[in-house]
Amino acid sequence: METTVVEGERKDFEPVTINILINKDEQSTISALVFDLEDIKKLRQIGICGILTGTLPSASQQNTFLSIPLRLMVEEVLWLHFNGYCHLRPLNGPISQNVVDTIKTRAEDLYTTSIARIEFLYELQRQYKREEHLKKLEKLGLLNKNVKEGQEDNLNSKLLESSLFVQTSNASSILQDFSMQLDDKFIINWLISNSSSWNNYLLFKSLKDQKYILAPGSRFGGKFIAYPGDPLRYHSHLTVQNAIDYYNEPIDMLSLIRGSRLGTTVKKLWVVGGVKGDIEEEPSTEVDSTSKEKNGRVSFFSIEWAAFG
Amino acid sequence: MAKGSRQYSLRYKYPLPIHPIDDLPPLILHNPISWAYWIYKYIRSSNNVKDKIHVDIIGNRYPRILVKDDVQMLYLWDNGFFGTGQLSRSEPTWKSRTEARLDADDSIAADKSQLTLEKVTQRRRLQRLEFKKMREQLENQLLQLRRSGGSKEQEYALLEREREALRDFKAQQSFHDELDNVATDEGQINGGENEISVREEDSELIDGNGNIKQLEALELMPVEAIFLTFALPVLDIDMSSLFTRLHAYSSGDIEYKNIHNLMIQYVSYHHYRSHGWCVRSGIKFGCDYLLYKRGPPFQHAEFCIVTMDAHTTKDYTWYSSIARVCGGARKTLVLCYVERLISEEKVMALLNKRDYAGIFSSYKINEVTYKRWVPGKNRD
Amino acid sequence: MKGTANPQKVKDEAIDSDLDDDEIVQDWSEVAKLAHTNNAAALIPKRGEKDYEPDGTDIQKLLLHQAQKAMFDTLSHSIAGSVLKSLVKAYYIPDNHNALLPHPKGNFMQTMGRMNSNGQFTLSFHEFVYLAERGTVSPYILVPNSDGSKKLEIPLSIQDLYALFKSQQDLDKFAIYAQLKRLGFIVMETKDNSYDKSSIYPPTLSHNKILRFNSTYQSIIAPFKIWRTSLFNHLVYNSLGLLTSKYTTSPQIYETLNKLVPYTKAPKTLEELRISRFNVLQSTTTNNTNLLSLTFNVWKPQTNFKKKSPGLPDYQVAVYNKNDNNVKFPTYKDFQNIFNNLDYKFEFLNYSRQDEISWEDVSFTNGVPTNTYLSNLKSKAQQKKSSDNDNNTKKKKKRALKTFPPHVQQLRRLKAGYRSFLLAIMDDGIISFVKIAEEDFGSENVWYVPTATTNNINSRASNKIKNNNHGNGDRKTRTTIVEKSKI
Amino acid sequence: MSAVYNRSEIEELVRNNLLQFHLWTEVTVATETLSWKESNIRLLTGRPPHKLSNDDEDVMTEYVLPVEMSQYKTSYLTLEFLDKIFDNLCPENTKRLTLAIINDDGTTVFYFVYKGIHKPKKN
Repeated sequence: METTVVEGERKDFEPVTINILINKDEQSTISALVFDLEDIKKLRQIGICGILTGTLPSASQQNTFLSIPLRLMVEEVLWLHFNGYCHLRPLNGPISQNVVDTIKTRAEDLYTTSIARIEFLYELQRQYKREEHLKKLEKLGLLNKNVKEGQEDNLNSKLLESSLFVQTSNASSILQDFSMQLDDKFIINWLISNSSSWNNYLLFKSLKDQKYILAPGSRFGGKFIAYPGDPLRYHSHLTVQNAIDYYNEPIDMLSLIRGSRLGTTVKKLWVVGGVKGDIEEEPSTEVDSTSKEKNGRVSFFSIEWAAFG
Repeated sequence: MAKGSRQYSLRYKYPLPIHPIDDLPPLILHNPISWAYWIYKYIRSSNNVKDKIHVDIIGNRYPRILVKDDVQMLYLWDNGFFGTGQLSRSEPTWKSRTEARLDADDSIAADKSQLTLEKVTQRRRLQRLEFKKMREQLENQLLQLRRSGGSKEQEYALLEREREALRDFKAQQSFHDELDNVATDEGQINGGENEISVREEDSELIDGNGNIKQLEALELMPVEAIFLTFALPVLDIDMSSLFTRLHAYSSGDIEYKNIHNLMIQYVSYHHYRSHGWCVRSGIKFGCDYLLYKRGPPFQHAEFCIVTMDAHTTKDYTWYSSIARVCGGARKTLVLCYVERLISEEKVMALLNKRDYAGIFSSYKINEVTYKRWVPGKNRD
Repeated sequence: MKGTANPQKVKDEAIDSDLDDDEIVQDWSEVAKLAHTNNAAALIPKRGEKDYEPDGTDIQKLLLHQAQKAMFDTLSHSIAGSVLKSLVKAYYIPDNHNALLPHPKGNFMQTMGRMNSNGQFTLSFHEFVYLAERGTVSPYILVPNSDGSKKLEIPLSIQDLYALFKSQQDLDKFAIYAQLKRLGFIVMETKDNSYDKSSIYPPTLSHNKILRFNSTYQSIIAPFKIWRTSLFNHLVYNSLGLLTSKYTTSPQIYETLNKLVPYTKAPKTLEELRISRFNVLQSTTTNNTNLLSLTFNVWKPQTNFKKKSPGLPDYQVAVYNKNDNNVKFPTYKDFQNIFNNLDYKFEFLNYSRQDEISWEDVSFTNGVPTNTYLSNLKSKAQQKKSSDNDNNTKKKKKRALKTFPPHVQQLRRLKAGYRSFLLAIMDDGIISFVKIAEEDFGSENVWYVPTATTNNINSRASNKIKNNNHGNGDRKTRTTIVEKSKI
Repeated sequence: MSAVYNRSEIEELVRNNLLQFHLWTEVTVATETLSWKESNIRLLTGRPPHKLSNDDEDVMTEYVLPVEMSQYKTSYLTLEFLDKIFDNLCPENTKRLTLAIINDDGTTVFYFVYKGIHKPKKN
C-alpha cells in the first residue's frame, strides 16, 4: 500500500486548509472544500481522495472529469483533524456579508495587489509569446537583427495584448487573512452534531486504519465504498453500511439479501458494522472527541452470497 | 410429471383456487326445459372447493404455514401459483426431481442409453441400501414373530421372502453390471443435481415400501394464508384462529404495533391480487413482492413491490440498493405506501369484533415508481 | 454553448459511465489529451483495467504514479479564464446577490441571464459561478476606495465565489444546477420570476371556473373518496359471499375482491389534473413548512429556446442532501405535496392520444392561453414556426402509445406512471437522480379470463360489463381484461 | 423462567434443505449450544458436494447458522449475536459462517458471513 503513513511523517506534513461552509443561523450540514491543488495532492498521498465537484474548463461539457473544489466527507475532515493534517477555515455567516466586508475594508490593498499580480502574469505571457514568435521566425529564416528589437514589437503588440490570458484563479488571496471567528474545536463539534453519526466516523477510522480508501457510497447502497488503494487504479472491495447499534439493532435481512445480491454482480462484499463500548449516547458539544474515539471497538462482518440456495 | 403442451395450457386454466361455475348447460331461449335444467344445475353448483385445504402451522415466534398433501400442494400451485416448495425454487418438484436423481422411476431407468456411469453407481448403492433396509425389516418381523410365538409356517414364509429379496437384489446387480459397460463406453458423466452420487444419507429417503418419502411441503406466506382464508374460502382454518396463531408467542396481549406490519403487508398483497396480478414473494430481489401478469411459467415478473407504512422514511442507501437490484433485473420498482385511515384503537376494536374486512378497508394504497434517472440518457 | 474543448469522446464516456456508474474509470490521460495542453500526460500509454489490489510491484507503482500525474497535470493546466479580447467581465452585486454584465456577449445569453429594471444584463448567482468556473465570464467585485472617490475593480477567485454562497443548501443546489448545465440542459430556478411562466392550470381556478367541468366533476371526484364507499362495502364483504352469490366468471370474483382496499387514483387526463389541483387549493390544511420543494425547472437541450417565454419545462427537480441530519428522505406526504405542485409537460397526457399533445394549446402563459400569449408577442411568426418545426421532428421520432396493442399500452402506463419529478440526491459531492412517478395499479386490471367461459350467460346481467379488449397476448389463450364500469 | 423456544424444527428444515435440496453430505446438528435470548442456538455442520468458492482450496466443512426471517416480524440477528456465535460455537480460526435464512415464504437462502473485513473473490 503506497499511501502508508507512519506517525513520524506527520511532522513533515504541512497541514492543508479545509474551507468549511458553515452557517450558524441555519441548522445545516456542512460542506468541506479544498481549493488549493497542492493541498489536494497532499491529501491524496495520505489516502484522502474526496470528490472533485467543479467544472473542468478545458472539458466543460461532461461530468466524469471535474475540477476544484474538492469536496470532502465529514468523516474525512474529522480524521484529518484528529490526526493533525488540517486547519479548518470557517466561512461563517452570513457568509457573503463577511466576505464583502473584508473586501471593502481592504479594498485599496487588494486592488493594488491584484493589479500587480495581473501585470506580473501579463508580463510572463508577453515574454513567453515574444520568445515563441522569435523562435518561429528563426525557424522560417525570417529573422534579422533589425526586426529583433523594437520594430517587430510594435507590429504585433496590439495582437499580442489582446491575446493575453486573464485567469480566474482557484485559490483566494482575499480569504488568506480572513479572521477566524471560530476555533477548530467548535467546528468539529458542529460537524459531529450536524451530520452523519459518530459511529460512522469510528467505522471510517477503523477502515482507514486497515489501509482502505473511502468514498461516498450511496449510489452503491452503502454509506461508504472502500478501495484497497487509489480509486484511480483499484476496484472497490466493500460496500459499507451505516453503523448500527451493536447490541439492539437487528441486521435488516432484506438489506443483507439485496446487498449480497448486488455484491455478487459487482464483486464487492456487503459490510455491516457497529461499535461496542460503554458510551452509547451521541457526543455532546463538550465531549472530548479524541478520548471517546478510544472507547469504542468496532465490530465488522463481511457478507456475500454463498453461491447456492 | 411430464406435461404435454395441451396439458400445460389446461393445467393453469384458472387464476384462482375458487373457480367460477363454468359447467352450466346451454340455455336455449325457446326451450323451457333447458331453463329448468339450467336453474337446477345453477342451484346445485357451488364456487366452493370440495374439500378445504389442510394447513399445518408450525414454529413458535416465527410461524410457518405448510400444506403437506401432494394433491393439495399441486392444486394451490396450479390455481394461482400460491406457495413455494420448501425444497424447490418455486413449484414443489422435489420428489419428482429426487425420483429422477435416484432413478427410482423405472420408466427412466429402462432407457439404457440415458444412463451414466455415475447413475449406475448411484442406483447400485441405492439398491443395496434398499435391500439392507428390507432385510432389516424382515428380520425385525421375524424377531416379533418369535417373541409372540408364531408358527413354523409363518417363520418359513418370512425367511422365504428374505431369500427372494436377496435373489432379486442379485439379479439386479448383474443386470446393472451389463449397464455399467454401456455407460462406461459412452463415458458420459455430467454434473448437476441429478448426477450427484447416491449418498449414505439417501437411505433415509426410502420408506418401508421402497418408495421415496415426500419430505417437501408447500409453504404459504402469511399473507397468502390470509388471502386463502379471508378473501377466498380455501383453507380449513378460520380467520381468527389463523390470525391468533400468527401472533402467538408475542408477549402478552396483541398490541397494535405487533400487527401493523402484517396489516400493511396483507392490504398490499390483496390490492395486487384483486386486480389480477399473480403476487409472489420478492425475497430473491430483496423486496416484498414480485408481480407476474399471469404466473411464473408464462412470463418474467415486471414489477418489484416494496410495501411500507406511508409515514416511513429510511436512509437513502436503503432506497438506492433496492433500486439497483430491481434495475439490474430490469424490473420496475414500486414503493407501495400503505396509509392507515383510522386510529389504532379503532383497528383494535374491529379486531375484537373479528371484523377483518373492516380493518383491511381502513388502509389506503398510495403508490409511486422509483427509478434511477440518468441525465445523459434523457437529453432528447 | 461556447466552444471550449468539446470532445465527443469525453461526452460519450460521460454518458456511458452514467449508464453504469458502478466504477467510473477515470482515465485522466484521455481528458489530458483533449485539454490541448502539451505535456507528459498526453504521452501516457493507454492503461488497462483497474487492478484488484496493490501488490507492491514497481509496475503498479508506476501506473499509479502516471494516473495521478495525468490527473493533476490536467487540473493544473486546465484553468478558467479568457483572453483579453473576448473577456466578459461580470461584477458581483452584494445587495442583490447576483452579477452585472455591462458588456455581455456569448451564446450563454440564449439560455441564461436577464435584464433588470434598469435594462442591465444580470446573471443569477448560480449562473454567475457556473460561467466563471468554465471561464466564460470573469468575476469581479467593485468597491469604493477609502475616500469614496472612485470604484476599484477587484478580481475574484473561484474560492471567493464559493464563500459567497448563502448556505449549504444553496451550494448543493448549485452543484446539481451545474451538473445538468454541463450536459446541455437548460435550468432555471422555480423561484426565478424573470421569465413568463407557463402553466397547465387555468390562471384562476375559482369555483366558478371549475363549475364548467361540473359534468365530469362528480364522476372524477367520486373515486377520490373511494375509501368511504369501501368502508360501507365491507359490510357486505364477507369471504366472497359464497353463501349468497354465485360467480360464473373469474372477473366477477375479482370484482368482488377488489372492492376491499381503497387506493389513491392518479389524475390521468387534463381535466382530472385540473380538478385535483382545484381540490388541493380547496383544502388549505397543508402545512408546507418542512416539506420538500421543487427547486429547478429543466428543459432538454434545444437550439430555439426562448428565454423570455420558455413554455412548460420538461422536468422539475427537487434537491435532497442525504447526509444532512436535519432532513429526512421524503415520505409519501412529501411526494404527494410535490405531485400536487408539479406544472410541466405531463407526458402521460399523451398516453391516450394518437398524436403528440401541443403544449401551447393546453397551457396558459401570463394569465392567458399560451397561443393567445404567443400571438401577442412581436416575434409571433418566427416563434410559431420554430415551435412547429420542433413538434414535427418529435412526431416523427415517437410512436404514439395509443397505436400499440392495449396490453402493451397498459404495461407502459404502469411502468412509467403519471405525474413525476426528479429527486436529485447529494452525497458529499456525488450526485444521483431518481425519477419518482405517481403510480396507480388500482385503476388497471390484468386478470386472466379463460375463453371457455365466454359461452355462459352472465348471471348478473344487470352489471354492465365493458370489454376494454386488453388482450395480454398470450400464445395459447386469449386474455381479456374486463373492467366493470364504476358507478 | 421464560420459555425456551424450540429450534429443532428449523434445524431439521435446514438439515433437509442442505441434505436433500443442495445434496450436502455429513450434515449434522452440532452439540455445542449457546443460550441466547430464550433460545438454545446450535450450528449445523456439513460438507457441500463441491467447492463453494473459487478461493477455497477444497471442499471444507461448513458451519451453518439457521436464522428465521418474516414478512412481518423484525429480525433478531444483531452484531452482538454474530460475535457470540463466532466466539462460542465455531472452532478457532473458522474462516466463515454460513447463514441459513429461513424465510416464511418457503425459501431458505444461504450467505457467507466473515468476521471482520474480508476481501471479495478475485474471480
